Amino acid sequence: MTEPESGSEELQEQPAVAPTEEGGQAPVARVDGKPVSDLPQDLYIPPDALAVFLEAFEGPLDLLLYLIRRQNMNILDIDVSEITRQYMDYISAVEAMRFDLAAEYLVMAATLAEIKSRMLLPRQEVEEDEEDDPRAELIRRLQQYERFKKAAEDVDSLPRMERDTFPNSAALPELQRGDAHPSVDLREVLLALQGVLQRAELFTSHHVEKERLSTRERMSSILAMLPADRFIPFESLFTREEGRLGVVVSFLAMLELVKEELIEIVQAETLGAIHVRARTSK
Amino acid sequence: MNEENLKHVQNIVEAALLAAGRPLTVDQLRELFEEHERPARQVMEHVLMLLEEACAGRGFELRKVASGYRFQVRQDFAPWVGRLFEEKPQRYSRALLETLALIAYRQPITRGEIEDIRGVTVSSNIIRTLQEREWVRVVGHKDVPGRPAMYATTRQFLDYFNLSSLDELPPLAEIRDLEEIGREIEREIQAEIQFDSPDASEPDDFSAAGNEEASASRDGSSPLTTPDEDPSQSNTTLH
Amino acid sequence: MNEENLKHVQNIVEAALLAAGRPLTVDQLRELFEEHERPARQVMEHVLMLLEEACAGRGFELRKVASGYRFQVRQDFAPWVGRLFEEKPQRYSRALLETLALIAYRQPITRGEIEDIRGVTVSSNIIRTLQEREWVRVVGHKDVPGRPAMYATTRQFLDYFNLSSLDELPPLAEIRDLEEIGREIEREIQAEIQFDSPDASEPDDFSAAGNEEASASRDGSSPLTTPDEDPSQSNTTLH
Repeated sequence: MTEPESGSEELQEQPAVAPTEEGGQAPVARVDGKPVSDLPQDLYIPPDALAVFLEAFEGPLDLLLYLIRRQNMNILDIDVSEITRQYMDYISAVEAMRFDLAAEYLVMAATLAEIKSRMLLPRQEVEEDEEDDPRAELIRRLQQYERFKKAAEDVDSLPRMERDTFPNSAALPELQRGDAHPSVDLREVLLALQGVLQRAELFTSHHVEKERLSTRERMSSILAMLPADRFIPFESLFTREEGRLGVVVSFLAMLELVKEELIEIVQAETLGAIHVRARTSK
Repeated sequence: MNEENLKHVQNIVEAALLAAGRPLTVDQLRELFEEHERPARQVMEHVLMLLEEACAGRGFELRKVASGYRFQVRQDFAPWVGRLFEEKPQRYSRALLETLALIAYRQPITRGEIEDIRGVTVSSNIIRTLQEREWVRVVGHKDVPGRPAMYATTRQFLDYFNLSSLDELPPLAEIRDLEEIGREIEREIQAEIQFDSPDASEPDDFSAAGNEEASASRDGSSPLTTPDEDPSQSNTTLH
Repeated sequence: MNEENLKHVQNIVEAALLAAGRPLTVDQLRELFEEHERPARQVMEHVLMLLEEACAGRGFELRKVASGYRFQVRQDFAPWVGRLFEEKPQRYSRALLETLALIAYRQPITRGEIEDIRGVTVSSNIIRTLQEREWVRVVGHKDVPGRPAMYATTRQFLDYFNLSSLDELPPLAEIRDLEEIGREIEREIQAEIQFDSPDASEPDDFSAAGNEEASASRDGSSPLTTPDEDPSQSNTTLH
């Protein structure tokens, strides 16, 4: 299995748990190995700690949620002034030493500042607020984010493979080779033959005639029966049970084989035993 | 089908699931039988139930996941079984889990939409990791400028997290009634305007008052109801 | 160790053997337990015996092999389990079918002779496939330069195509007729279109004639009994 995340994201893993816990018992960060369980109220934050601290958050919404929780506030009743002050303090401190602060944090800072300033101003028209209430929008976003932050934790706690369960298997018994061959319809063979015949007629003067198939088949079987290295008795190539027709077919097949010089028939003396041998090798 | 036959089918199913080492569907299991002996779907489902019962009190269990049925180690024994494998189970970063959760609960969803909700950019690494694990795939492109890819979760995702369908995901926390919140805010603002006292302490007061009311309104209401509640709806009812 | 503890160890061992996917030794199994709870060797062997007994009458069994213990699917279920691993067979190429047809009709035949008739070379793959399928075998070598192998069909070939002997293959003449009939049908259709006379009697007449011819040419012998196996029949009854 491969690490899915870059090293920096692994870094986020450890401290990230902290903000979700109320009361700040768990360390939010570690500085030089020492846990930093809560950020000092006077906002003196060791520069290194702050860097790690910010990395622990999945963005400005996550940081805001943390600040709200720390104040024991309900999302719905954010004290915008207080949260804005804290947020600004954090990010200005980070900015002071880190130049690559993500743009998202700065955008959020601007949004908070705008909300704060609006809240301070006397309201002129109700309609205007209804259509464009920046605080409501912020609340909506925080709520959405909080939902999915929780959903991510839920997904993480689902029993999963390789951690909570493992697939089971057992060794296979000896398997018979199944019939994995393609199936063929005799008609396909015939159609193929038809194609060959057509082409054969076009290309050559080959004559593929109607054959006595029984003879050709018998030719094959006689060849298969004959040893190449020795003679066997002529009679042994006939099967009595096949009757007269069978004998004729076998005889014709042997004549054909002789003609094609595939077998050799010898008779040592007149009226003596006839022997057959294949002229082919196997 | 008599009891003996059922037992026979049950043993074959057990053997096949262990031989496969991956989930098999009811139909895949039925296909193992030749036509003349093939059990009906209901029979197969009954056999799977018997098989599940037969695992009671043992080291493994029969589990239905998205791709079918599989045997797996009971969670109780995972700590011991885990020692078989040198690699420790992987931990996933919050960024990855949040992205995964958004895709799971909000699919199909574009990267931009994920970023809107998370408030940060989603790294390409995360998307790639999720795709490489085959938990997430592109299911299309949204018909907006740039035609961004829309992501959805896969069967493998469900299999990995022991789910048979997305319905089995833990329900998504319900958004508190924003319409009501909107009205509260409005009331507060009205009050502020009436008293016309733009004092710096006002927002604090406002907030404190809101606090009480909101917690009251939340009392007794279950925060977890429907798993899939459209945020755009709450959005429109806000104003 | 009391019975409850034994059962606990048994379940862990069962789960581990099923999850490992490889044989585990007694010591490897003992290593799964932390030192303070680790069962003695004798206990572990006893547990393995219990486990073996627990598999009686099930789809799998505990086996001791050279490298340890493993669960194995019972041999009895191999026929069903084997179907899990069957690959979907592909279709044979036209070249292969042509080669097979030539061997069937012209046996014993050499590769060179097949090539002469087909007008193209015959790949060794085709011959090998036919031999592996046991439809074709070498019955000897022709006594000409190079001593080429002569091929013939086998008993299995006849069995597969439900023939009791090669006699039952349709005679070559009929195959040609078949082609003729096909052309005639085409002509008929063309004529019909040209004269624009959708008269139902015409095709019927033709088809009856075709049938007669086909049965006549077969000379009372019936190489192909069922109608759907006979291409000439299906051709003539097309209308």
